Amino acid sequence: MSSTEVPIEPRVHYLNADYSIKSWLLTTDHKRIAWLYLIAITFFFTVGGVAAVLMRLNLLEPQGLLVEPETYNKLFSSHGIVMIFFFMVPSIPAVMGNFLIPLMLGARDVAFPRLNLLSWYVFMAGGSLVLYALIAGGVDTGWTFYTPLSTLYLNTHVMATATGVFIAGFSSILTGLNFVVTIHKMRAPGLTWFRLPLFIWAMYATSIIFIIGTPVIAISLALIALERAFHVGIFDPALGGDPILFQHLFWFYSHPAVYVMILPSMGVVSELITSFSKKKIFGYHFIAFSSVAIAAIGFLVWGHHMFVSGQSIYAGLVFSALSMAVAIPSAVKVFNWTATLYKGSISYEAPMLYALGFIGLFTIGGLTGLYLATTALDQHLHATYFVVAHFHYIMVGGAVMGYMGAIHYWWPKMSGRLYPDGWARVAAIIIFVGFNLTFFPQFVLGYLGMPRRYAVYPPEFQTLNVISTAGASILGLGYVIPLIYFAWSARYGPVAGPNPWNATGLEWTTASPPPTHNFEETPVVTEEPYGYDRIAEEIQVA
Amino acid sequence: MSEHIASRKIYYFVFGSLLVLTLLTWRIAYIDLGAWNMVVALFIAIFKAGLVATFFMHLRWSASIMRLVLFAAVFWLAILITLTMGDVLTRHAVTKPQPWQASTTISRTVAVTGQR
Amino acid sequence: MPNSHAIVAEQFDDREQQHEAASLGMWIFLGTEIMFFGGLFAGYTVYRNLYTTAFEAGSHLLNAKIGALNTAVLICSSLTMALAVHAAQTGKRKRLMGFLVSTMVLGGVFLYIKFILEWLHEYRDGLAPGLHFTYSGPQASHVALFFCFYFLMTGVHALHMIVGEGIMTVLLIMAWRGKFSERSHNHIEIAGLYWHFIDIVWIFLFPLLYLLGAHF
Amino acid sequence: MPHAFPLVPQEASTLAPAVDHLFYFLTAVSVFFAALIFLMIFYFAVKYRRRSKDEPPPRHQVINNIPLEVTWTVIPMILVTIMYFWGADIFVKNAQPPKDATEIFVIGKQWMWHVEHSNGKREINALHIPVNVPIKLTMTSQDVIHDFFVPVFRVKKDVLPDRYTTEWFEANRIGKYHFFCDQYCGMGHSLMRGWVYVMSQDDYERWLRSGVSGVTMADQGETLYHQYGCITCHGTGKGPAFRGLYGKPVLLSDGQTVIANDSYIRESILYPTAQIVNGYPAIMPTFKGQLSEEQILQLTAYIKSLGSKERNTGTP
Repeated sequence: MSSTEVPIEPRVHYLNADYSIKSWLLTTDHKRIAWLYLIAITFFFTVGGVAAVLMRLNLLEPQGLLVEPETYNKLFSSHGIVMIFFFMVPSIPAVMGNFLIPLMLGARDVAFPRLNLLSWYVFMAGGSLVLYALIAGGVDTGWTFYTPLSTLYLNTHVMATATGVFIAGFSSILTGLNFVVTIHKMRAPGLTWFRLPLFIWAMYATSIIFIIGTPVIAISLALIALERAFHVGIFDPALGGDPILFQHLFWFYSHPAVYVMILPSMGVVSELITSFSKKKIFGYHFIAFSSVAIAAIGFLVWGHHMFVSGQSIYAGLVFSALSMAVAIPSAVKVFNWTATLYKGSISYEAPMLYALGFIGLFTIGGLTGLYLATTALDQHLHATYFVVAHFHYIMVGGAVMGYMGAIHYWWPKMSGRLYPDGWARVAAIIIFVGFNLTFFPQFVLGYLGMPRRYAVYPPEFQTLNVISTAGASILGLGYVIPLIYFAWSARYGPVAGPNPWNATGLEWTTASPPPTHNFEETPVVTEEPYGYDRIAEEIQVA
Repeated sequence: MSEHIASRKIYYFVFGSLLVLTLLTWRIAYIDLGAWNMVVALFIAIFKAGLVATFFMHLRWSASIMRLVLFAAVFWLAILITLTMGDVLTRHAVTKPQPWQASTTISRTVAVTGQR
Repeated sequence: MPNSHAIVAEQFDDREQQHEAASLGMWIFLGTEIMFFGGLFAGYTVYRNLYTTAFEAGSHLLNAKIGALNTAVLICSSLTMALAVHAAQTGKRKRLMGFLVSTMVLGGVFLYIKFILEWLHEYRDGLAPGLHFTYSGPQASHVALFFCFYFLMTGVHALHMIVGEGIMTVLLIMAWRGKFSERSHNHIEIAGLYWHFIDIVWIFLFPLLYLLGAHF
Repeated sequence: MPHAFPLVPQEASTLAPAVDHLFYFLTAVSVFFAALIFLMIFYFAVKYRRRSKDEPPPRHQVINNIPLEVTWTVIPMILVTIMYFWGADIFVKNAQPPKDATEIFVIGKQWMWHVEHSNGKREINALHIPVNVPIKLTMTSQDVIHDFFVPVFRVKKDVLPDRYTTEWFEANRIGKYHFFCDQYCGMGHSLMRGWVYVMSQDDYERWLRSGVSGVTMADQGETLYHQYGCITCHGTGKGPAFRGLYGKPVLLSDGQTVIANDSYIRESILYPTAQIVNGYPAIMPTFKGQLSEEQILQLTAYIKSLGSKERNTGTP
């Protein structure tokens, strides 16, 4: 099956099997559901991005260039809520996970296809409610919903937003459930646990966090809603409630949620690094188990968000120690990726640039995380721009770079077409430069003491803020370019062929785009993943 | 055919035990055991839950992954409660007095955290 | 569900894979339920520790006898549910329907006791924080917290019961139409898991809410 | 001496250099590892680049090396352990204010800081303190959670409603520095900031005395003690007496013992029935809603003043 040959009768695949709107909105095909998510989260990314641009513009002037503090508060709240719950959390899991897990497992679909579609509708219902809240007047709780501010003092659309996030949480739960069952029960013959691609391991760890963590944020937000509706005093200190309890419940999910964002990207990077250096992954077991370790330890560290909150210092010390522990599996991963490059045959297509960018930025993000896990330093850095810079290095430098890498890498499989690699590389470099220019100055700002969530700020912080805003405009441009060439590629891109990267992995053994049931016949797996050395042997023999 | 069909006798036996245990918890609440009342009641509850899970929910005959799922959820719930209580119970130390500053021994440290 | 009852959904290879996937899926869902209730249990534990006497005072305002009775009712419904699964496994359609109906009836009795004999009284007695709370003993606001958790926990539990009743209704219709057989009864089994889980939650709620402090 | 383009804020407290040294240590470790990884990636990327389109994948691939894995697990482990203990050491020391610290009261409310000195002198969005004297802030909030953050001192602590938190520092450099609210508290959050004035001790004394009627916080508390009728019980033996109470253990009716500290006094005023002193009837009404946080602090100061022997006024 050569890609240059133009078939007279087009092959039937999942995209052209049926063009009707109904066939998309009622599809149970995991690949089409992935597209539904892709469209939805691209929209939410745009909404969150616009909020970010307005915030950065406003911060050009110490007194605020554009908006009143009240509006600024709504901007950063919507930016956080939309980006976290409606872009980052579903990005790689719901788009790439849905598309790839069955393909990588050699399965026809996920275990519960209708539940999968239901997850998307639940997600959209939650998203619509939040959008309604934003349009109706916005919300200014911050994405953290801290009580008693959110329950007693704000008159914005807290109720609709909390309900929207609550509903969207069930989408995560159902997706995680679906993935775990699929990974357990739907593997192709011969596909043992240690023959799984590392992306699957990462998605498995992610799903565990979805399953364990999301219900807790759901109940906490439900309590916020009840407290607002009936003023029952669960978190109201005047009635004996404990606002710090809310912080515990909130961070029990919301810290592991960071790993929901970064773990899938780590899985993606493991795929990309091997594919573009044509090498087996270095230390497969260490990377696989470090994913699970990060998911497990990730649930023990939430208190590091609360060192100065009035939490007991003893609890603070325990949480600090546990937070240090989570750095180790992350470090192990970075070293193993680097070692994978050693004596490889490395090429630099756009996905690889994103992967290398990920390693660099994640390294900085991870190392600066140590500052915040160190109790005495956090006493100074907590809730300053240092924190903002740190988590953007993890979430944007890490997770979004991984997401962009994944989209670029698997786009030919999803759409069956290629995109202009030159433009893609340019965009990757622009994003990398713009990102660093935006967020590196914020580390300095933070150590100098500029608090986060400040609409207006003392004039001595202006220089760094202007640099940051300049970087943001470059970053914004970098995100627009891919939108254009992907839209072009979907229609006019050259036909990709089943395996444009000469990669291993079951997803590359089927056609691009894959047929509705993924494989013409169920594949049988006989070896470990990333068998590029075997390809080398074969070439040698031939 | 992987599933196991339990005999109905087991169900009746478990049912009887559950009723007896319920009666027991209720009656024990009227006997003064001090702090042990709650401990006993919770132990009975755990035992009852175990009976339901093992027999009514067929865990005894299920694949070990199901037990693992149950264990994982309970384990992480324990983490949530333990670490949160770890904060609540030691919080007084933050807001003073330091226990070692008290002139007499404190019979039981009440969490005087300003929360009451 | 397609109408042929022995069918295996297209994504699965065989019935066994489908059956195991279904039960694993349900168990994982129950895991999330444990965490969902877990948030409430965590809050409960914190406040019970901070306000021990107020929680005991609140608990004494509940009727432990009714609580014990309701526990028994729920245990009966668990038995009938287990027997319904057994009937489905052995392909006894009539018996299956009978047990489903009795489970529903017992669930209804539980809800009646909960709503009419307990909640309504507590509301009238001014023990419903946020709506009608007139308790004026010592530490009233902390007793109110106890009742918050009481209504929240029993309320979320009752909500699960109501969903369960809905599921039972669907299963009953399916059973009536002959959708189940010895070879195909996954739905009954996983509904059974759900129902027993609700029972387990109540087994913990009963001592935690009704039996605090000395009752002698 | 502020630099044109500073990378770290000024050090103006005894704590600041300790925190900064730890910061430099972490930065050194971070720069080392980031540089190591970047250089390795860069070197591999250039050295092992694919030279032609149809270059075959490398044969004989190294995919595992246990000693290497152990090395890069153990070294980070050692480093983070050092970071942990170094940080914990500073953190724990800093959690215990020195006993002789000068106490200043801070009340946060949307969106201003209200400061009250023990002699009754008040200020808003400003904090005057003497240099080289340990200062302890006892803080509470009237509404939502705030946070009192002084970058040049390297300290911050959340300020919670219905609860006291404390924060202490010893300024060692005279000057005027920012303080910020660092916990998002609603609309005016970014305006909820002010200046710390670190003054020489003489200047501070002069400042403290100027424009004050001579009525200390304890005096104001005493006025309240009469005005709200506390005296009718606590001065007559119907309720527990206040003299010498502060800081002492109190036996409660349920057999527990608590220390009569700020939190306890505050609670006893607001929730009198929560902790009944052994031997007294539960007859005290709540003063919740009648007394402001500030007045409660004044009453506390009064009771505290009765604990120390110097003061002999009042009829407790």
